[in-house]
Amino acid sequence: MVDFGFGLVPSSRINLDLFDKEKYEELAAMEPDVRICMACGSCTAVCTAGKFVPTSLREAIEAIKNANSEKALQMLESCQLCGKCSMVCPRGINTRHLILSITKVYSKK
Amino acid sequence: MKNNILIIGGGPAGLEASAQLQRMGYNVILIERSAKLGGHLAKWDRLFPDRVPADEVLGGLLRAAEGVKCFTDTDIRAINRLEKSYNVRLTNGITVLSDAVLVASGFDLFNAVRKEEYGYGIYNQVMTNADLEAYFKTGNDKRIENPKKIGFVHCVGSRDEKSGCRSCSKVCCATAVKQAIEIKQAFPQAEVFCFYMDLRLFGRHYEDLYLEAQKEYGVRFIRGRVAEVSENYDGTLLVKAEDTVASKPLKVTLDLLVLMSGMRPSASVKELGEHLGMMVEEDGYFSVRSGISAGQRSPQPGIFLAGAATGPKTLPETLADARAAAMEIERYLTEIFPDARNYKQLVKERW
Amino acid sequence: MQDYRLKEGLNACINCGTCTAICPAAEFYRYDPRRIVDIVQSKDDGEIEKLLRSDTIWYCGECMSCVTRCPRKNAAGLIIMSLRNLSIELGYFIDSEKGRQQYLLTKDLCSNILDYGYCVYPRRFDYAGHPESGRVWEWEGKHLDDVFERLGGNLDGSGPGAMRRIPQEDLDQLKAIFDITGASDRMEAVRKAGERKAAEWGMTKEEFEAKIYTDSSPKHLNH
Amino acid sequence: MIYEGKQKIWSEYQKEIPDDHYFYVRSCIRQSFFPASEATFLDITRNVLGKDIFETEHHTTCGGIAYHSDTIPQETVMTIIARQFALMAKHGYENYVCSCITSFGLYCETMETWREYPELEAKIRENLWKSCKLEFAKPKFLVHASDLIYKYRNLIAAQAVRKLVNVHTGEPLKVVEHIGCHYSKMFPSKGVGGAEYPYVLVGMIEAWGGEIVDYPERRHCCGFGFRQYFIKGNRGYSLSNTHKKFESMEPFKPDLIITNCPGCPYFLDRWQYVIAESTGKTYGQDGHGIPALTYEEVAGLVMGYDPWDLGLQTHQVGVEPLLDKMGVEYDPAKKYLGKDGKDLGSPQPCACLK
Repeated sequence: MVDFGFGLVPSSRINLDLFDKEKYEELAAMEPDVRICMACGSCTAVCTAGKFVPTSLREAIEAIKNANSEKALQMLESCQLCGKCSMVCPRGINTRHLILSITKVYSKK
Repeated sequence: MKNNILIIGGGPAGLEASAQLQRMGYNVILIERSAKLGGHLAKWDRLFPDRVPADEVLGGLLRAAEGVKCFTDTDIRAINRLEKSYNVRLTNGITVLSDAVLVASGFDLFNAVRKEEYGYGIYNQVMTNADLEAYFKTGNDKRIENPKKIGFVHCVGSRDEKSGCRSCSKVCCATAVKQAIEIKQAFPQAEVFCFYMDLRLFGRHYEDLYLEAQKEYGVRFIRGRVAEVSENYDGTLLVKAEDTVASKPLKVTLDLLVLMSGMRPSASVKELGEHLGMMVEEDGYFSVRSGISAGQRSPQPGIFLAGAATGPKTLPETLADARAAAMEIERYLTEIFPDARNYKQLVKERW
Repeated sequence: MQDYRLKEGLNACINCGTCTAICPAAEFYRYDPRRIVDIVQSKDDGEIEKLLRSDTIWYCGECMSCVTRCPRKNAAGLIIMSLRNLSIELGYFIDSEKGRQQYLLTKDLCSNILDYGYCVYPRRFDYAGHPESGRVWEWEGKHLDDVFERLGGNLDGSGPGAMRRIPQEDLDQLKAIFDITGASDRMEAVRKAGERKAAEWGMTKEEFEAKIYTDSSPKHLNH
Repeated sequence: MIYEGKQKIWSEYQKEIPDDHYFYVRSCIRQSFFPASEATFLDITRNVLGKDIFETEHHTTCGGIAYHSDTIPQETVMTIIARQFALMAKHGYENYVCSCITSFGLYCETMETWREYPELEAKIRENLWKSCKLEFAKPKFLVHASDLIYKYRNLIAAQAVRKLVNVHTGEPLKVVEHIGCHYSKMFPSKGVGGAEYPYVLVGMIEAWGGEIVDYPERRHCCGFGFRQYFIKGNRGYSLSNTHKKFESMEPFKPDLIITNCPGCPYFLDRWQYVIAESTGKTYGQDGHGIPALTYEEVAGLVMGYDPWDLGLQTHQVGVEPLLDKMGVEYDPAKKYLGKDGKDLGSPQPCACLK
């Protein structure tokens, strides 16, 4: 194979065809509230960990729906479960519980 | 004396106003350019937010308007202003001497073909909100056979200067959410996506509809305008947008794409405007006398406006507008119109 | 910014993402035209300066696909062009890996125009620098005069025809146009900025050129 | 796919293309890589169809590639364009035809910007006078060379010796069209058929007996991207965009790609070579690529020109499978010969691409 000094570049396009419906339904069975996030960002705005390390429940939920669970886990890695997000969520989501469930469901291979 | 009132347009606004004015004892003549009364309502299956059957609502409107003189397949040939009244010649040969005229000419749905990049009329699996309502009504559309993945595109012919439609059509967001729920009810296994820029769910119970769509039906809402649609080898659709929340380009393969065609001024507006000597604004809708304070009065004394003739409205708004117009007409015909001597003066002061 | 491309290109953006959705660069680079337009219309000078010094504005391929689709008739592509213009005028381009490439682009393309009257000139399009031009171009490169003669071209010939030698009087007029419209000054400024950078890195001109021709940090990629 | 739907849109984008008397300007890239295509354009229009297509050796590049690589200011490129217009006027022409899509887009952009900002046009007049002592007149009609071949497509069909048909199966050839981005994406009304479903190449293929296949990434850029190709470090962008198109068209099994842009046939050809040599993937039948030809090359084939006179040997992707399907007679031994049979050797064989 010839080396031209450059090559194909991976695509960053979100491909919703890769969305893992089974796993998501498994999560939604435990956490129906995952469905009602409006992506308003209140959780991220008040996130304690987020001030130091990229951490965002909003982005985590987004990432799951965009077939990128690795990113979802990354976004929750540094969460301290302090619960400030649950105080500000306009849809009253039990965010701490949701965070734990996301980690549980998507950590197992 | 029993004044003649001509109402132009047999949709919800025209029907509601006819009923009200007839109840007040006026002699109402209703003309409708198409063969059937009811306007778009007659073509719709169910209505947001609570999904009542459109037929029920229309049935009520028709019953209330019983006794009103109706001419369908009828348009205006000519209007001339007498001292106070209007002498109106209809295309069916009849001439009406009318003391007040109500314009309830309604709206047209945006012609989705003009949004070329979405391929309506080119790609088999692309349809409009109206097509989907027709499917819900009749249960048959060759585009729909057990779709697994369905998309809804908000703002088609709305908030789009490229297709000459700057303004919001008001009803599409709620319609999309309603239809998303209904298609999910029809095909529970399907994945449903709504592509929106803003969810303009301003009305009472609309937000509940949104919550229900998320919670009970797992509809996925993606904040990004669909940029391009194309057809795959197997006939499915390739749809591209940006997930602006994730700030990344996105693609998804769909079996069916539903375009939320927005509200456009009725094609009849231009001709009517010339007949009646009434201005349309830049957006193509009739302008009202003096903004919000006289929402149903046109610049021409004795000519009134109701419903989508003055811009996109929901059905409840249209009906309320029609009732308000009836009140305005009543006031005009009782306070201003009869006083032959001071008519011009009164119009100047109170119109 | 007094730039007609900006006047043409920017009406209030509604952040709908239509441009990014079909942008060839947004798929392969860490790039989102929507956000750039948003920053420009925010008029936040700090953010705009960051842009002008960044790699970000150099990812666009100027295909103008965004122009077709924008519901507000914006042209992200034209906005990018005016940002690049500004970045070059202010000398910021030299701070980023992608921006720096202007040094080579300006040198090669402008000298092609001034020396030959063409943007591309086959004798200067070498297989070594362009391995992708294929075995067939490797062959053509060795026999350019014969190949052009065979194919009805007129390489470096007089009179009309493909790749003819353009008369000196016309090249002189191109030079005069370059001088009057600021292209010559820009060439000079870009050359100087590049040479300063080379000196700063303690590199010869050749080393510097080789480096910016091939440099490609993985950080540009978006995944 | 609903054909009538496309026809409706095509009927809305019909621009006026004068029949004759054009001032012709060449394309830098096409002169360098496809000189035979421009020669064929002139031979068909002048000698076969008897049209008046005038060329002066004094015209130059429009500067478009330098402009879109952000190396020269907008005023510079506009003044160079004004100079070209001055040459046109000097020779008494009002119809302007350019061989390059980048130029075509730039001419449209320039005239559009002048229309909106007359003070800029005045400034450019002043620039041109100061620099060249020339005055210019804007063309009445501005067309791309592919617009003209589109206009003449039926005259060409009438003189054709063969169709775009597989002589062995009798089936029409499956053709994929690729339109240069700057042809109509900026100004849809300036292109035959508009921006979303351009008709300029489709019309030719239909007139010459081929079958157009639409595919999802048809509208996507070839990936040239100016600076994204010229600088080696950026070529991954260019390559990846072409790769995206080929992955998308592969299931449709096209026999041929027709293009109207200078760079696209080069990139759609060479990137197939790079993909094959660096990953082993090929998109044509059994190890071959899909030939990406210019519209003049395709016109030349149906009109019975010798493939080697058309310069098909300068494509890296072998055209022989296509020629065989079309029943074009050719002499393999003559493929790489120079004028009067001069021996020029031949290119090294590729490791993977046939």
